[in-house]
Amino acid sequence: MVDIEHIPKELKLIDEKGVRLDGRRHDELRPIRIEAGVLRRADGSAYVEWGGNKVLAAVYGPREAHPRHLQDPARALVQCRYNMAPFSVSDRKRPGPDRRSVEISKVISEAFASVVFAEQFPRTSVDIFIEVLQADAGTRCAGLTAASVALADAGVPMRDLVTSCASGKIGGVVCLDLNKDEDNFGEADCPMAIVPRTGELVLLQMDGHLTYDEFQKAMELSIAATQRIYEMQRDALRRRYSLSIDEIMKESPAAPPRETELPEMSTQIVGEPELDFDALDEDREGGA
Amino acid sequence: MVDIEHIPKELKLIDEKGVRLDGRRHDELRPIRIEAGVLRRADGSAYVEWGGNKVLAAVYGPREAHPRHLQDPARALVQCRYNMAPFSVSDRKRPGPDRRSVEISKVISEAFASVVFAEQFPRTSVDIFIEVLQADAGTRCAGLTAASVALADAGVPMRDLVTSCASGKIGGVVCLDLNKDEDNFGEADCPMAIVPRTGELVLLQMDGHLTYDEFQKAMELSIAATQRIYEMQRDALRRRYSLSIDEIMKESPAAPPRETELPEMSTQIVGEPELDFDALDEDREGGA
Amino acid sequence: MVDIEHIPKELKLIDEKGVRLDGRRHDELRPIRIEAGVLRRADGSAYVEWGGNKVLAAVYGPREAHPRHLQDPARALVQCRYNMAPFSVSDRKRPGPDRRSVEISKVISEAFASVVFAEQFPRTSVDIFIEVLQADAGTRCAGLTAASVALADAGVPMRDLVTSCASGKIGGVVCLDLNKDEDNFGEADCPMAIVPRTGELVLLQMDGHLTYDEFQKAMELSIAATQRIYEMQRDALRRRYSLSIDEIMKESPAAPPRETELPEMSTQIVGEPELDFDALDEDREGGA
Amino acid sequence: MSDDILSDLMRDYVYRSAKAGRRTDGRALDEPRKLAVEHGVVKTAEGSARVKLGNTDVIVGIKMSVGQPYPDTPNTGVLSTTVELIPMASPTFEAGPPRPDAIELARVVDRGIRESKMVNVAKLCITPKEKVWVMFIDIHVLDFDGNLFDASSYGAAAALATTIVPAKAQGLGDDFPLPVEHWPVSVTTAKIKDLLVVDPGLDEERMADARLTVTTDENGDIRAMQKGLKGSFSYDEVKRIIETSQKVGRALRPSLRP
Amino acid sequence: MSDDILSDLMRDYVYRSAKAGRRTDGRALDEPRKLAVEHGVVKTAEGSARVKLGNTDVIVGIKMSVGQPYPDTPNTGVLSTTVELIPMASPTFEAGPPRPDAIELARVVDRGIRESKMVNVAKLCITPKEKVWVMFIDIHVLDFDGNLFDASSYGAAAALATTIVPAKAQGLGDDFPLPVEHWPVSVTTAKIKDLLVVDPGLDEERMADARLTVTTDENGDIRAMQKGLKGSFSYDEVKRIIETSQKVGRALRPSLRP
Amino acid sequence: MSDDILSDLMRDYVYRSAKAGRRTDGRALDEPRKLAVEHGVVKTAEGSARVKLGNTDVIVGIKMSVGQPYPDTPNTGVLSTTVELIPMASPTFEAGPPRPDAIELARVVDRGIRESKMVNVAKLCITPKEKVWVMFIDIHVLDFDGNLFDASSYGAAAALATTIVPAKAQGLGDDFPLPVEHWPVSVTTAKIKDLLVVDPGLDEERMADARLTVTTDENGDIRAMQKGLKGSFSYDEVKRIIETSQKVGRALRPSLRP
Repeated sequence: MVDIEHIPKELKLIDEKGVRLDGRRHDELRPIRIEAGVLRRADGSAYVEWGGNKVLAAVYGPREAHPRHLQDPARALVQCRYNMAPFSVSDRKRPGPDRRSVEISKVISEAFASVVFAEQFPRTSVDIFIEVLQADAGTRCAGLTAASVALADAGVPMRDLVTSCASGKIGGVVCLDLNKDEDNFGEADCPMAIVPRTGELVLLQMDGHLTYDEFQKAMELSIAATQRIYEMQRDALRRRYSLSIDEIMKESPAAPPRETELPEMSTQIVGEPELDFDALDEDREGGA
Repeated sequence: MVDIEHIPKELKLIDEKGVRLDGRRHDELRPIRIEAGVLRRADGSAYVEWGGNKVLAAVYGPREAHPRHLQDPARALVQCRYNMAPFSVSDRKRPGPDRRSVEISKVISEAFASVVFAEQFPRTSVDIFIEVLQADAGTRCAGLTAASVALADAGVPMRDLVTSCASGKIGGVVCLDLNKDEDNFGEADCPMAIVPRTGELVLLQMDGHLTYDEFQKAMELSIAATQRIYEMQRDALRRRYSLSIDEIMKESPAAPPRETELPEMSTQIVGEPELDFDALDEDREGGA
Repeated sequence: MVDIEHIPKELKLIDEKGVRLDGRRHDELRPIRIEAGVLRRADGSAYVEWGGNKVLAAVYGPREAHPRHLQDPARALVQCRYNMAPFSVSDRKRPGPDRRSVEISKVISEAFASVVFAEQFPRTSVDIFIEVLQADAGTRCAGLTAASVALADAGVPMRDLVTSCASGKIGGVVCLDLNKDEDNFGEADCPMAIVPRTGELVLLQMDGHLTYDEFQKAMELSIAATQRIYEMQRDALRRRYSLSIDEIMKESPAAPPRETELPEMSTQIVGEPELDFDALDEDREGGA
Repeated sequence: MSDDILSDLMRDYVYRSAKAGRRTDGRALDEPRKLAVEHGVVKTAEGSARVKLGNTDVIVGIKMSVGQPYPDTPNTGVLSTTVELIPMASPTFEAGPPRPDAIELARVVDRGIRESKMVNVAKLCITPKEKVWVMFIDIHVLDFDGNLFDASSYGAAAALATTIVPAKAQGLGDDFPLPVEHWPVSVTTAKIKDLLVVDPGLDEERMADARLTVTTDENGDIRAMQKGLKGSFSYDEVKRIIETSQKVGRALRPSLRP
Repeated sequence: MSDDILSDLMRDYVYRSAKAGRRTDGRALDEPRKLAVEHGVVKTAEGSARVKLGNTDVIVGIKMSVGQPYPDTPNTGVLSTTVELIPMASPTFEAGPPRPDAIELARVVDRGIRESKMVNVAKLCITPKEKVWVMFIDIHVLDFDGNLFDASSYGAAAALATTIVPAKAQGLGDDFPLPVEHWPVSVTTAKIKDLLVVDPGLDEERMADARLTVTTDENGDIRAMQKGLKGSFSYDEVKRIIETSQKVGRALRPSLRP
Repeated sequence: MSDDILSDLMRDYVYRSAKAGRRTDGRALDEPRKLAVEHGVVKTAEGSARVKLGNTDVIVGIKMSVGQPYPDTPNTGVLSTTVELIPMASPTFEAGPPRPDAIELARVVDRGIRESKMVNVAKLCITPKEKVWVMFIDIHVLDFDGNLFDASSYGAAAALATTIVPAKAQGLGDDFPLPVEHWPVSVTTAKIKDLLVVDPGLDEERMADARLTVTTDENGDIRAMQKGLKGSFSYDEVKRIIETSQKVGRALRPSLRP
């Protein structure tokens, strides 16, 4: 077990030249890869690698909501279940929801509620499932970003994609997209999610210590980054679309009607965590 | 952690003059204070301080019982939930029902079942919530006494109030209304609840060791005491009624239609426990 | 706590003459006793002693299945609940289902599904309850054998009884009907259940190490034994039937209409376990 | 325990029989059903008994293990009582976590044993503050025909009386019998309108207005009481019930010993 | 928390009042309700407070016990926050395990205390890696009239500020006050259509589109934020809310100290 | 796992294809689907693998931690297998505690590994009676297209084969690979009326009468068997299934090694 209390004193998260431990500058994202349509049974799906995070999202619906007493006669329910695989963190996480994942599921559900045209599908539910397979700080942003693509892949009508990113503070410097070391030893983390076309903030959380000025710097870094991520989301959907056409042409009629290969997972990870801590201690950190 | 096995030898719960550790005589009640109508959202409510006990009761209903399959087509359900706040006992109690509180909820529900005119409200439930905020032995009696006033405050039709008190045996002497030390180190405790106008016993429990004669002495002490407590219950309801009139006269029409001040809790407690034990060890003691 | 890792070296489960620790030969069953109709409230019941196992089975139904959403409009549900009493094993078992008993309940339910004429009773359930009062390896076989008699006692229409037995391997020899020591220190166990008239296998499990030839020997031992057990099941039902006639003649009209004596439990047990292990460690052994 | 409905005809029959002084099964009002106790029926338990009170059939097993004492009683053994109302025993019992009925039952049986000081728990201390014997009383109801309070109490008492503490297997000296020092007997009376009937059968229990369980010891002293159900008792009725409980308790006590 | 329905008439009334600059209870848009804090109300707790924010009534108790530190923070005390939305407080609260609403609330309160470093947890270490003080913050909502985020935070802060660590009873030296070093104040703003209202009452909360809780410290720095509900905020709105939160926080801070 | 309904038309098509010797996806009756194994896909796990058996997609992670041995096996490591049928993988899977389907699956996979002595658990003892290595096998089903028994077993075996025991971080010497000594392979056959089909796809599985999983080792010996579903097998069918399982197992075994 690593003793985090004694590490920060030695550890310099960002040097005098503004270079972070994984080589990034303060306004640099970790490598991000997005694939749409990676699962067969789900109505829509997406896979995101984001630094050391590996996250899958699947969407079912709109489908009849049950139990029935939960149905809303005026609109679809948008329900997200965020879940971490037991092996996705350094110390095995017990299966099943903990308090942290219940909260994250709630804020992600709320982030999508105003974007999906829920009125078109009364009494139904749109069910979003996010599975974190490997965690490296920022899993809620990666999960939201993946879920957004999965919703589009499922053909769920939306006003726009939702795009998510975090910024924080390390070594006194406001930086974009903290990795796990930075989140553990840094001074603040502030994840947000935005509707890129309108600039509406649909998710916003912060913990740590930021002056009002620092907060504004963090937000500006995040807003700028979401524009880039938004482009990657749309790319993934474009690739998926054209790929499907190709596939349909190549294959025999009996074949499955959609591309189902889970992309090879990269095994080279930029900024991979050397240090990793208990995600079970759920109320202590929101950074995974 | 105090070792109760070694204390009783030193501790004399009642002296040769018949004076108890907190200065009471054998037939003396602890100080009791009752207030009606202390909460805003509930249909009826009451607050009771009884020695070191601080107990709130709230009543909702008659209201539609649900889940529906529990509805009784012939009568209202009378359902009590007795709950101890985690901080109400010396060693923190885990939130949620334990076996002790399930049993107490059941016997209190049964105590009110024959008093409420349940036939007038088929398919409904009358829900009684008792919250113990600070415990000092006798919480079920205090809770019952409070719940009775809350039912009246809610306007639930009843044959009479229910009034509750306990007697027990300490140092070989039958005494009224044991406090926590007396309950822990005494020889018997016998809580009861009565319909004062008819003398019907609607709750009766005993544990410890009483001869038949001692039991009869204990019952006679309790029965006499319930007459005094009954008067305090009615006083509280009378005060509440007149107070409301005053309030209504004073206030602007936009104001909330009922008195909602939770009375200041007294911080001076007669007979406050010096020693306090695990309420979690639920089957060992019924005295809280 | 006995250390099983060090025992097998000393322990010879079967000697050169082919005699097992409890005196049995390789193809010998433990003593089995079966009684039908031993409980009053259940629609059908049976009691089985099998070596050191004492098992009760009761059947209710066909009766309305609930909750309703589980009803099958085309057939009866056949549902078994296998349960071990906390005191039935050496180290107390916590009450309630564990993973092992959930699995056994499932495979026993499936074993009866094709034998009961379920189509005759749509929307109902046939509920089988198996209680292990004392365990000595082979409880699922004993339970199945008892449940089969209880179903017949309840008058549930079936194609045939189901009969169950296990074989295994100890000291390199394929043997019938392992007891607890043999199961713990042996090399394999293979329980099965059969429809005797047709030879259909409705339950089959194996763990350990058997060559294909050994497996065939084990199956042949089990199949032969089930013929004998089938006869005992039918005997029990015949006794129950004639007994009831006798009883009805003897008794006054006000008396209970069925024989309800739980047979005296034998206290002499052949092959009683000297060594006994944790049944809570549920995934390690399926032998109880 | 009372989900099923009794027909009005049956209720009337039960009441009128009792009113005439002879209950439907022929008993007098203050007469318990036949009690049959079989000791030592389960070899895997350190103590056990099967009790039939009329057709109510209960099996009780005692398991002893070594555990920690409670911090406030560092020198005494620990008692834990569980009742399982398994669905085998009645169509009204359901699988799942114990309902309030079963919890009340377990707690009343537990208090009857604990408060009567039946077992001398001071003799179950191994190392003060560290290790004591823990007694698990598991009550398994097999067939339900009314009055589980008494049947369970009798089963628990009879099982405790046969219990051998397995000290040797723990390297703690010789095995020894559990130090049973008192013989509490619980007697339950049901009130049906104006009548008081001892040891109610299932039909009587289902139509009873109130129930009072009184546990008395070999001196006739009261060790535990529990009133149940939605009706009430007058103080006079309570006194009559106690007197009957003392008398019936005296009669039944010898059956519980092995 | 939002199961009950608000009539269209009421929604209209609430909105038009706020639009006119004077809410239904007479407050300005950036004006919190009257805050009444009573410290030390529960003797069985090591610290306690009762807070009334308007008619929302919350009681908070602090229990201190000795436990193990987390392996990665071997020198610091442990904090555990629980909210019980007991059915006494509202017809929309149900008994049972905490629902997502209560979990979010507990975690936001917890983060507000934890991330602001309100309590100096380094001073709660007894033996590194082995024993530290554990603070249990139990928030008991008695009467629900909206904005539990702030009422609960205020209650927790006020209760912590009265807490005496019971070292003596554990043989760990003299009792001492919990080392409270910062005074975070959370301020919640609700968005109703185009309006931002501070400290929403129940009706306002039930019709709000979005909610933002901002916790600031005595320097006006931000220590925690949480956006909730299904609507959204513009970045400009967020900035305005932070500025208001700083101002309101400054005004309320003195009330929390004992 | 079988909540959704297959149309009669589809059932007929599936059966007639198989009867004609060529299943709907073109396979022969005794031919498993394409097996793709990717080792070491999760960096946070001590071992991991992703397995696709046709379109059934499973990811398995192994976590190693230090814990206590069972009292009766003081010198051997501990194995714990969990399956999560997460609702991502199929519209018929629901969140919540594992249902009997998932429990049976986990126990069958567990027995296949345990009883085959695949991992030499004697080499996972650290201090007899006190400390041993605990292996957690977590099986996460991502996409469900039938035959989870085999896909999960293959995933578990492949993940175990890549596992490095993190001894160094615990101060217990150098890291070392998990001592994998045997290569059990489970092969599941479904019975559809009179036909036996190996490695049933989803549609086949949904209409199967019975299922038999046979785990064989590198010598063709039987290490575990599990019959499932409501139908039955003749003894002859069982023998044919074992023979096929030996043959298919031999063919698939090399794919599982890293």
